[in-house]
Amino acid sequence: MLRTETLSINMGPQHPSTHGVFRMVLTLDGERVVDLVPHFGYLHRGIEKLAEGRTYLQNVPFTDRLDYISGMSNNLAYALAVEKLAGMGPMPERAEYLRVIMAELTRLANHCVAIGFLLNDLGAFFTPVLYCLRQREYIVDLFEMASGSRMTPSYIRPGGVAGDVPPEFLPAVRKLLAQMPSFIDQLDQLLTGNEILMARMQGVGVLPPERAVALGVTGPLLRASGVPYDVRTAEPYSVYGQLDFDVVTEQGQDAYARYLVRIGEMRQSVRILEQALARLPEGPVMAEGVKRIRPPAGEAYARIEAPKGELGFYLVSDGTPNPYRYHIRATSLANLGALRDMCIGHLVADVVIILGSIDITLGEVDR
Amino acid sequence: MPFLNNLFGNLQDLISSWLAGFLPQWGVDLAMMAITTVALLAFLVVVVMYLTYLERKVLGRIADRPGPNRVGPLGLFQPFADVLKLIIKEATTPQGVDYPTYILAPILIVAPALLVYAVIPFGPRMVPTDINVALLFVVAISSVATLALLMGGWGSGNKYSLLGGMRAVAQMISYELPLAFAFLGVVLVTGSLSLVKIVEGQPGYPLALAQPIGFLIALICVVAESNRAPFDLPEAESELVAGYHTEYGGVRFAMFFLAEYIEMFTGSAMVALLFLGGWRGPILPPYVWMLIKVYAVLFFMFWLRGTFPRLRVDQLMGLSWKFLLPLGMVNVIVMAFIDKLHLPGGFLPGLAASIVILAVAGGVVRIGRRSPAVRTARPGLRVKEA
Amino acid sequence: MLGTGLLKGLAVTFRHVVATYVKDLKSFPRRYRKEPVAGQDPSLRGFFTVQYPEERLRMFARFHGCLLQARDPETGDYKCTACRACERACPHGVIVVEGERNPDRESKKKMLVTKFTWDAGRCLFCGLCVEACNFDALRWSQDYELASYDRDALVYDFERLLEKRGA
Amino acid sequence: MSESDTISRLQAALPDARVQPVEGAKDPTFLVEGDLLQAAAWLRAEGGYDFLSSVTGVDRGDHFEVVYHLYRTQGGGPLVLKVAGPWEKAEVPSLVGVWPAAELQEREAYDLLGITFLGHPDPRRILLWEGFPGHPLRRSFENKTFAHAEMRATMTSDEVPHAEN
Repeated sequence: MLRTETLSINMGPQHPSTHGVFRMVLTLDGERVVDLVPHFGYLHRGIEKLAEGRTYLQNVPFTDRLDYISGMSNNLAYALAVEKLAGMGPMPERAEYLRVIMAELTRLANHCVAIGFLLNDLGAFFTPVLYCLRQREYIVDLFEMASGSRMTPSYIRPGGVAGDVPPEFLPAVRKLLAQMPSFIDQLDQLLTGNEILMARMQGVGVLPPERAVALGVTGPLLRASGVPYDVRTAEPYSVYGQLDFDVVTEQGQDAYARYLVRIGEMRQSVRILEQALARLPEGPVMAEGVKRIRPPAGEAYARIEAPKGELGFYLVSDGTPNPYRYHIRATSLANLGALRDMCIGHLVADVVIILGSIDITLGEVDR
Repeated sequence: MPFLNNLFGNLQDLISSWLAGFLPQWGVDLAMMAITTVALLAFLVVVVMYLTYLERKVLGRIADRPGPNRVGPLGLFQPFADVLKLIIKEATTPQGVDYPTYILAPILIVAPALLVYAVIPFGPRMVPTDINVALLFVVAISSVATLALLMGGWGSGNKYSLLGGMRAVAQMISYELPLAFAFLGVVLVTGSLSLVKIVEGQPGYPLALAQPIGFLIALICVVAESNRAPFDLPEAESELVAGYHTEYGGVRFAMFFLAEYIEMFTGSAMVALLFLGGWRGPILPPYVWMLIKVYAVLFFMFWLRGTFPRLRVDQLMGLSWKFLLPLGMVNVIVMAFIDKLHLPGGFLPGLAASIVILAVAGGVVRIGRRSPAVRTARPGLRVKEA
Repeated sequence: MLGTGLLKGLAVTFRHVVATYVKDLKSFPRRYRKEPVAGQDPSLRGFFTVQYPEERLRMFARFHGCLLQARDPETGDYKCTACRACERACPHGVIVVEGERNPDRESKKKMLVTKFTWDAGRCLFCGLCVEACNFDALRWSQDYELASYDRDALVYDFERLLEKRGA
Repeated sequence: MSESDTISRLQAALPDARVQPVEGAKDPTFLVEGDLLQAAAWLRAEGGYDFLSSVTGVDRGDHFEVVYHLYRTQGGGPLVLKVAGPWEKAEVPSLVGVWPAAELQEREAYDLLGITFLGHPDPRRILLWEGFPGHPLRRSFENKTFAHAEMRATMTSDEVPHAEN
């Protein structure tokens, strides 16, 4: 039989469709992937070491830089961890609802970017990504209105929220929510039924449910494999317990199912936002006595349902104003664990789609 | 308005009579040929330059942005800026290059693209030479470009370019066959291969109504032939980030670029001539009608590029061999019957037959899609267990 | 039917093309929107580009532009008392403050600022310093054009940070 | 089925695992002094803890700790497993066999803290380059920024086979 040997090619770290400085060494047999070795560390800034030298409040701006597509969610996870560590009492109602509003707005923005750039990898010439980025622009404007900066708001703090929202914030959110469903429908109409898209994404990157759970995969990737696991319902934090929304799951287990889950989640986020806006009470936005955070010795682990999956913060305190150990459970790192499993046996063109459907941010992977 | 209608025809008579004054007959013919060639080339280069501008404007507008509007009023000088940039850029030659093929490839890709315009008519007396095998000539010459792509891919000596070149050749070949069948459907009705006679021989209505399947296949194949929109696999490959013209720079790259847009223009011209009734139209002069139809097809191509994701290699091939080719054959057979039966009602029987064929094809595809073999895209492979 | 998904997609993009031209007609005479607009309006259709140098977006009130040393409206003097609260609050140690006692005893200003540098190149723009200042001396300006050709120009000294008179 | 009675069933089933609860922790935390692998396999099989959320190494000065956070996808609060040991023998059995999710996070614990995981399928560094002197997250590691040349000098093996095109 003709002796063919495998070809090993290097994809990344500077590559248009690796969503950041992520590198894969692919071993190919013709066009088919035989093996895949991921490589990280190009964006490693040592946040966990830096955090040990700073106070709990000074660490808040670092959390925006983890998953820089969804800054607010990182703040929320860190804030919940510090509050659990310091044993702070219940937050003022208004702060809780503002947190939910900001977290769900981040989810919308993140899914816009995820779907947009996935289509870019598929080769659609910048049109879907520009529609999505336009929609994200409205959301990011809201963050700038409330916190002063678009992607690194440092708005959600241990103890509540940096400052109350300006008067023109709520009408702007209502105007956005009025237009958001029509945007999602337009995206749906442009993409969901598209035969080329279905041909490219169906049956690609299949991840069976038990393998997904074993690999620690979370978020849309897990729910697209049929496992209805969402931290907002499994371990409700903030005021998610009082809001009703359903966990979007698909049984397709492939890249197309992940796309459908993200579209479904965007619709659910709009529903949550409408409820949160309706029930937003008046009142203070910051718990008292939060100036000097000095938690007692001990440890705490808090996790949230970030747009990409489960984001956890494990903090160990030794009674000083600086955290003793500051560990981040990164969703993208866990989800990347499943990349090799899904890519083997596919063509090179599919590897890009599978990576896009996982939706990773390297800031979170490398920390 | 008759003068305007036959503007170029009268112009030719005027010049040839003026030349006849002091040149022998063969001299006049020669001079006329030279003038038409120069005029045609000038027209083509300007058209292609403004094709790039038009494409960026349309793609911009699709994506809610204005497109080029900085260089000159409404960005009209943008093409000159692009051409100037390409000419100024240094044409680097990488080391591991197979020099003869590397240099010949750009030349060999532009020459046939221009040569094809020797037979394409834009109006009743506006065709350089009206040979009676014009359609065959066009299909034959445009397949030379396939060879040039392979030479470009192989000549660059870089693994990715070779892969890109191989894919391009496979794509061009597999989409020429359905194209030929689609054209066959038209030749059946008009009875002649000469493009001028094809246009004149068409019945009153555009043939796209009578042979919608032929029209669809031709449209898809023309888009695939010029490596564009959903089929632009070989050159803008997001995975391998390379194409057959990666190693080219400066003017050489401009040649590939020029050839691609000319081929797009040729493809739309052919579709306009054969299926949209060429230059025939109510009040406007013939050559204006022809340009309107050509630019309509071109707009469709830009529109496709702005909307659709790219097909994968095996799906691309599958579409051509398993779907377009059989559909083309069936279409030719059915159109032959309908044409020979001389049914009344103009294009209605053709339309009805095509709808029936499409319905049957849709059913066959749906049955095919459900069979497990097609469903999972992950064939068995000896996989290195972790 | 097989092609409906594709056709629906084409319809969406075509609507966008038409929307941009409709918007062009509405604002036909002038090419650039003269008055700067704060944020984009979701209900607007048509093209979305802000053609930067000619058209500008007005920043929101809380926008973190460039750091600013506020002046006391009555006396027109700077408010900073060199208490170094901002220096301690900064996660990156980007602000360096030095002060000395005010030689003439009876004036209200106890401390004078001899040196106040802010390194815009390393600053996170998080605003912890502005929040830490008890004398409301530090504020954010709306200016976002902070780029410069060399790194040292990014280190602002006290004069450059000081609010312009009558600003 | 709260965490404490799961653990009491575990203690009954595997006495030599010597699992002790840790007081005062916010989540139900248990220190495993005996055979971690056995306890983990039991928790996964009988306990139903099929989801390993995070693996963290902690430098406690004289000794190290590895903390595992476990959850049940069918619902079930956090269960925290801890393993401790002296720095001289910083070895912990790798749980990749029980939860494949541990693979990347154990490599990170090795890379940043120097805790080796026995039986790990791919015990390379994950974030830093091979040959990086020391483990940065140790309290003893003083902050040091590397000039590029210095970094190249410390690079021992270029473990990634360069694509030979």
